[in-house]
Amino acid sequence: MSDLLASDLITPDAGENPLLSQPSVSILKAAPLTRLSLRLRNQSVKDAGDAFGAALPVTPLGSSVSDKRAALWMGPDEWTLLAPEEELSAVFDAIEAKLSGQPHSLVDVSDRSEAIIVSGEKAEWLLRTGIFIDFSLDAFPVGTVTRTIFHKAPVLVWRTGDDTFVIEAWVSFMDYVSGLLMQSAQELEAA
Amino acid sequence: MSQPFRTEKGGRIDRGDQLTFMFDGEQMQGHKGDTLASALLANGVHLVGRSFKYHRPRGIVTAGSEEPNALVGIYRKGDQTPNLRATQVELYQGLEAISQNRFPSLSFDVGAVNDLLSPLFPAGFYYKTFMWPKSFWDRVYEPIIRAAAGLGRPPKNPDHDSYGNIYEHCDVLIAGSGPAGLAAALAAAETGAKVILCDEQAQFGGSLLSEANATIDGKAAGDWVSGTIAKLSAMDNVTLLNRTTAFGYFAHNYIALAERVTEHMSDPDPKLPRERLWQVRAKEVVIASGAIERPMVFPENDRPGILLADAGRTYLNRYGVKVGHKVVVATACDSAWQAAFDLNDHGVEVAAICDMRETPPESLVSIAKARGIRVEAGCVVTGTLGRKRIKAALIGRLMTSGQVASGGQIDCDALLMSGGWTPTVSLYSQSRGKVVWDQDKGAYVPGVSVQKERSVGGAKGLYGLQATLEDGYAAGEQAAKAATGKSAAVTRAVASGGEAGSGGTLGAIPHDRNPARVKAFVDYQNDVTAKDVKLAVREGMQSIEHIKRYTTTGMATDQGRLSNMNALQIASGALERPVTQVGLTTFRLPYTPTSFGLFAGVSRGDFFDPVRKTPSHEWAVENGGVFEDVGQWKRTWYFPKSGEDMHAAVARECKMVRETVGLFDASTLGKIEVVGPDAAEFLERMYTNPWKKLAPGRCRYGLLLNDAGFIVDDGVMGRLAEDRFHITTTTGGAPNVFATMEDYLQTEWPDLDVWITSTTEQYAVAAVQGPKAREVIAPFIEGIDLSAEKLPHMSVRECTFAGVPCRLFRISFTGELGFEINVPKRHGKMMWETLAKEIEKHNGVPYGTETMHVLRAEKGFIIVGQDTDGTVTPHDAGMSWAIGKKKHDFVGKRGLERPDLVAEGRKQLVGLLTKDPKVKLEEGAQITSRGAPKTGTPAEGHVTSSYYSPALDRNIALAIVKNGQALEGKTLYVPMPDGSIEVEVTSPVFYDKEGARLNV
Amino acid sequence: MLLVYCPYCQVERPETEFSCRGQAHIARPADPDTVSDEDWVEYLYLRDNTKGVYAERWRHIHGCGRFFNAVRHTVSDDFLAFYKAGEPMPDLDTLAKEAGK
Amino acid sequence: MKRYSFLELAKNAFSAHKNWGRQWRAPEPKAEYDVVIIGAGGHGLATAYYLAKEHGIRNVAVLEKGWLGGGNTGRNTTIVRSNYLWEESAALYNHAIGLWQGLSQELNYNVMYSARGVMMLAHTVHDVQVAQRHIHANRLAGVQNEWLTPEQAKDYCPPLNIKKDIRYPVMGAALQRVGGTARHDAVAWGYARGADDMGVDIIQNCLVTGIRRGADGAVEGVDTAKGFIKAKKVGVVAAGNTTTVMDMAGVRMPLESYPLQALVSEPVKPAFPCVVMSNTIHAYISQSDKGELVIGAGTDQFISYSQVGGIHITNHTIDAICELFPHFRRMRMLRNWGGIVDVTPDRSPILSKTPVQGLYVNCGWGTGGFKATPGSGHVFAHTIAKDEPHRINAPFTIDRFKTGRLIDEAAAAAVAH
Repeated sequence: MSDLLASDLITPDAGENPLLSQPSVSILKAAPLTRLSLRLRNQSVKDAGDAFGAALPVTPLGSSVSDKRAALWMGPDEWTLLAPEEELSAVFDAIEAKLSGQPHSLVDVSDRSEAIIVSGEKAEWLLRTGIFIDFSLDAFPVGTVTRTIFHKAPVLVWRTGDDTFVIEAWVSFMDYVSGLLMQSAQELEAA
Repeated sequence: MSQPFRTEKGGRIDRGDQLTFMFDGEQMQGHKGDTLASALLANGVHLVGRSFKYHRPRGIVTAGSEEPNALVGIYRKGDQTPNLRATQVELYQGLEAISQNRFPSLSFDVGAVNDLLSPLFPAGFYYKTFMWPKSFWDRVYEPIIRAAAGLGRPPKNPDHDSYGNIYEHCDVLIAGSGPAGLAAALAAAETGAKVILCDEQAQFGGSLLSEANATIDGKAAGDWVSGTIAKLSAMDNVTLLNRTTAFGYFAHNYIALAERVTEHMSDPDPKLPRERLWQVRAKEVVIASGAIERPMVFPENDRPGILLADAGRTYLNRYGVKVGHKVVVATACDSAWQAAFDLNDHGVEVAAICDMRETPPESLVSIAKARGIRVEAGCVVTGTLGRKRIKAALIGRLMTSGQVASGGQIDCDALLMSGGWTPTVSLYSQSRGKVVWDQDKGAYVPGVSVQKERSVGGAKGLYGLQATLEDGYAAGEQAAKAATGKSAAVTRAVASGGEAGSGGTLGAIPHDRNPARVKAFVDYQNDVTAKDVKLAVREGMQSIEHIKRYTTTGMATDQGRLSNMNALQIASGALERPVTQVGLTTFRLPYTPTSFGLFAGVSRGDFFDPVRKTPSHEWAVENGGVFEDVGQWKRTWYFPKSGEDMHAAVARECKMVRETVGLFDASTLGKIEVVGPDAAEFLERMYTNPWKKLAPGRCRYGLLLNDAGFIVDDGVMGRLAEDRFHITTTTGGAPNVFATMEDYLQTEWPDLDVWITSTTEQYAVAAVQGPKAREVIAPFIEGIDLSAEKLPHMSVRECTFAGVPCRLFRISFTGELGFEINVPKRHGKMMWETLAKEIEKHNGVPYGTETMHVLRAEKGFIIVGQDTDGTVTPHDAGMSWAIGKKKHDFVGKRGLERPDLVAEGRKQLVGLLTKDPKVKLEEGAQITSRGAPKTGTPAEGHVTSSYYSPALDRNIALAIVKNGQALEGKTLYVPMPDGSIEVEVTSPVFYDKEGARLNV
Repeated sequence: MLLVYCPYCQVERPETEFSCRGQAHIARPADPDTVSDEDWVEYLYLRDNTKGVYAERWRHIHGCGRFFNAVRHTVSDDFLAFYKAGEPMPDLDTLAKEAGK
Repeated sequence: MKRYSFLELAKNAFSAHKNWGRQWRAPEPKAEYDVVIIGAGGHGLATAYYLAKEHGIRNVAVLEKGWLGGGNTGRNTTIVRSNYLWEESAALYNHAIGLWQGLSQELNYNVMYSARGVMMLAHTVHDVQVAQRHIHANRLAGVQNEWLTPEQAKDYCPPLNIKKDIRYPVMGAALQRVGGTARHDAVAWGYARGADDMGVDIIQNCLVTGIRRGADGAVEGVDTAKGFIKAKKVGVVAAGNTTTVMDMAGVRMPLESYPLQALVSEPVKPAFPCVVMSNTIHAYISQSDKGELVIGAGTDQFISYSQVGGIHITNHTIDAICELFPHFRRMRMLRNWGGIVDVTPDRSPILSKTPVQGLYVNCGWGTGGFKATPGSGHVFAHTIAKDEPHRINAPFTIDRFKTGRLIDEAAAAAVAH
């Protein structure tokens, strides 16, 4: 269900062809998004969530998704807020207004990273060719989000479904990340 | 000839599938399921290689990965992979193998002369000679030694195969699929635990695959294996990995596995990786690596045709190959007798069983007698005849005196030997466990577990089929329980037959031969004899590590798995100390040799390290830009026009920037957004400069030190609001600056209400520099007044560029009127192309990093890391002005007060002008106070930057010089190979000293 | 590759997600001006470099980004404790005894 | 001592090598020595050798907790070079090169010093600037070092990949022709044999448990597994364990001990003529006389006394090697091991008196101590004998970290391998 809610936010970029489409796994470039990095103290968590439109998760590696909004736990005082591209200033201003007077930092990082959607029964296997994390559903349930390392590049991994992952990387790392994923998937086509 | 040594029936090979292969150019036949070794033996080929030092003819000794002799080169795609073990190479149609370390041919090898000269080459001989004349070592002796040494020839061409990687987590990892490993897997899997079972061989089953007599649950051992594997492979919680070697056991139960994916295929799909590295984090590990048989150290124990008894049995029962027609079995333990009986069952004549023991078990003796096999008890082999193949064994009788009486000779074409069994403790040892000596077993066995692992069966010296199965089941259950807390009732299989034998011997076998004349090999591959080990001891080598290094025993490609225990016993005898006081060399990873490609994995070419590009990259490529690597970034170095070399291009770019306007991609500079009520206070503490009074909308150059007081980074800080700064760092320094800031923020000043966010990749940045800069950007900037009054030098504004949000800095690293436009990255390409078109209207140019360096040098602006090197203070760099005098503290303030940092005679940044303006100094060139200095003269400093300056039409340089600031106007020298260059010390600012061009 | 527990993310992750920043609980002198050269060297460069149980700083640089402290035995490389920045250093001898080291 | 020679070898061949004498004794410790050296690695043994040979101090004991030469001496990648940036460093390492050149004859023990050349690759504009600065500084200091174009580098080392299409193309190299390799065990054994011959007692399996100081604070001797040993002068040459030993005397050291890995391939016929190092992509490689490719990896990020490093370090080293030498991809790793290296804040060694009278320390060689073995022992022996540093090691004090007078090879972007 988190899959559904995320999917109206993280959508394949209409203009783009799939980076990879195999029966068992596909990689799609995601459309641009509003991304905000929010830092604040505990007492401001609720206000910020109200202003944003999705509660800020406080459980480590957690995410909360509501209509056109997603709040991702990045650290004990750090969240990444996702919203549709066109709502940048609306969301930004709403939070600033609500938090004025409360110590916080809200920074637009919409263009810092790009996202791809890796899905299919082999998606989890494909990620494990470069990420040393146990992606079994009990260890990494749907909704889990984390930063980690993919081979030599920092990435963000957000599981939005049993077989669906959103992978974000800073823009200049995305060629490396998507390129290696595509290369590693080649053996799946082997006889 | 067609496989004269193949049995009529039996074995696990596919007799219906005949394969053709080549060995040293000779065509032969084998079957699917063969290894190269078994196929060669089926064709009667024992001689497969030459030894390392003496080039003695050598044959196949084992049937496993511990093989010391049968190392071959395998050809594929016109290149060869050296040193592969024929005992591990699976046969495929068209396989091409060559023998190694011989010239011109395997049967006639001129290197064999070394064998005759061997009296001159005892252990460590090379430490004692080759010292005269002095110059001869690396010119004469060493090249000869190097050419003689080495086994196979290295590959010649780049490897086109790919290598895969997979990270895996599991509850129980089981290394080895013999009886103990399979039982452990069954027991663990039944509990639902996530299990990985791996085995280095093509087929699971280990010793069971060579078992012809024993049965499990009434089935033949081999059938039970097949049934068990079928059962396990049907379970989702089990991963079965054959052809997969657990080669490394690291901290925190991290195990590395090497899976050979395509090596056994004659024509693999190129999409498949050749090998795959499995990096496994296991909650529990079961080490079921079994035990290997020990050779016997008797004279001439290295003739082709001499094999381990269990190898003979394996070739017979698993591969349907007879190692000979007439076989002598030499043993000190029971297990070899079964080999004799199995061979006998297949019609091989067993000429004799020579057992060292005075009274071998009657049970065995009676069976032998019944089969009419000659049994010699208390009998040893004292030598062998034959050169390229054993012809006969000399035997001797052990007398109570300990002497040996000659016992004549027995003709044979093969000899099987067994000195007993050695548990394979490599993985346990790698797990940092300490092995302990077991006197009864005469072996080192695993001691207490240091990590979460259990050794089972042969790996801990436990033998006998039933006992081994029991041990495996128990270990599997315990491991699963420990990992998951779950347990399950497992129906345990029952075996009959395969009882544990007894007996075994260590060290050299006594004989009646002239010790000076004979060689009894301890380490086959490295040609180490019992004599060598004794010599090492005689020369004062007491630690087994010294003996190993001096004789090289145990340093061959089997890492001493065959030789260590015998060497240890011989050393202990010579030292007259118990084995335990001689010590054991540690087993190091990898368990067996492992491809470099496997470790390198996908990191090759563009994937060796991420290639980071800026939004102008494509445009730069299309416009002939030349790139340089700066960290992981590709930056445009310069934009040559057709026919231009770098010098011409840079000169043109510099000229045009100062005359009209230039466009530069500054996107790679680090950017950090510092936000929060304490933003100014934080910068106050991090940077040398004062920040609190900086008004919103203004910028200031900032200098960052480490707490030792030396310059580590610099940048421009723009204040967007009371509580918001947009600051920049150097390209290379960005990650470290960010990490350093987080460090101070989180661990020293957690009370500050401020947060930092990296925005390096949020913005694309275009620097527009030059007299026409304002005219170039004006058409696209909306929302602000660009006039000098409203937007003075060192200002920042938020506005729009061509309709997209933008942060506009009025700053200059060139000394010209300049702007840096930051737009969200997705608009970077548009911004660059828009400006690139616009500057053309003004005869402007795009310029690269080299021109940027020249222009800043003309202005005396430093590049951190080029004009500073981690030993330079702000005072040294002539930037005392950047230090907030009234500040109570900032990072580096205290460090700056240390004695040597305030001492006289520090090296300081200056400008240098060569007396001859056409002479360009070399960067890094040294500086002296006198010309033509004597060697050893201390340098006064060195040239940090040097360029031709189009603006001054002469060469200029920056340098770090002792007391430099006081030397302005003085003459110094730059000594070069062809004489010294005269230079005059000047101010580092060469152009527009008063900065008039900035404030327009 | 060590397995490190992040007390903020509350998960074990491979060492490659972390950066080790040396001995823990070395505070930068609050008032550097009053610190002697000897004490400044102590802060800058002198570390216990203990062969045994050692408290050190780690940062989950490719995770939550937080600094935290860990107690590790520098011979076995086993971790004996993880705790958040600002929390007091546990008694190392006690930890050593519990771990039987 | 029976001198080694080919003739001697031939003679012994006829007596089946039964008459070779011990290369060194296995003595029990005496009650007192003039000097006790803690650590029988190459540096410690060389120190004892030169104490006896150059300063006539023969009543010397070298105490070793394990077997002689068993620490970093027997675990390193045997690279010898002296093309360091700072005059102080260049002088020290070049002093060693001078001694290397006659060492086999000096010790009558073939240490196989092989001046096959050490080539340090430059992959970026910054690398080139750093290399050029080294070359100019070295020339003035009288240290041989020269610049090679990529083509010249490939001529010198044919396996080198100088194609422009690799991730970090080779832009050139600094070559020190007198650099090369030596046989690490032979260095320890040669010095041990030479020192022993002059009366030095080398006492193995003798762990030092304490350093005793008198009322005046001066050194009185050391407690060991074999009892108390009196000595007015104690030299600590304990590499990775220096901190532990110096703590016994109450002296804090600016050191951290890291696991450093190295590895060898299976032996193959000659495939690699020289030594190649790359600081930018972190790899160095040569081929031993036995035919093994000898490859140095990096250190782990945390201190450890385990002598075992992480596999990710190995991976990063081998991917760099395979990038520069793509045909080595099918070669196979035979052995991988680790040592414990003691690293100072400025990556330069400490060869110095200490605040404690009679206590001297030789440490902080980091990842590059082997090459300095003869020079280090030579000047350290001088420091102990004369109770004052030799001109060459005078700058390598402990005090420099307080004053800030660092000899910072790291800052100058030359990682000391």
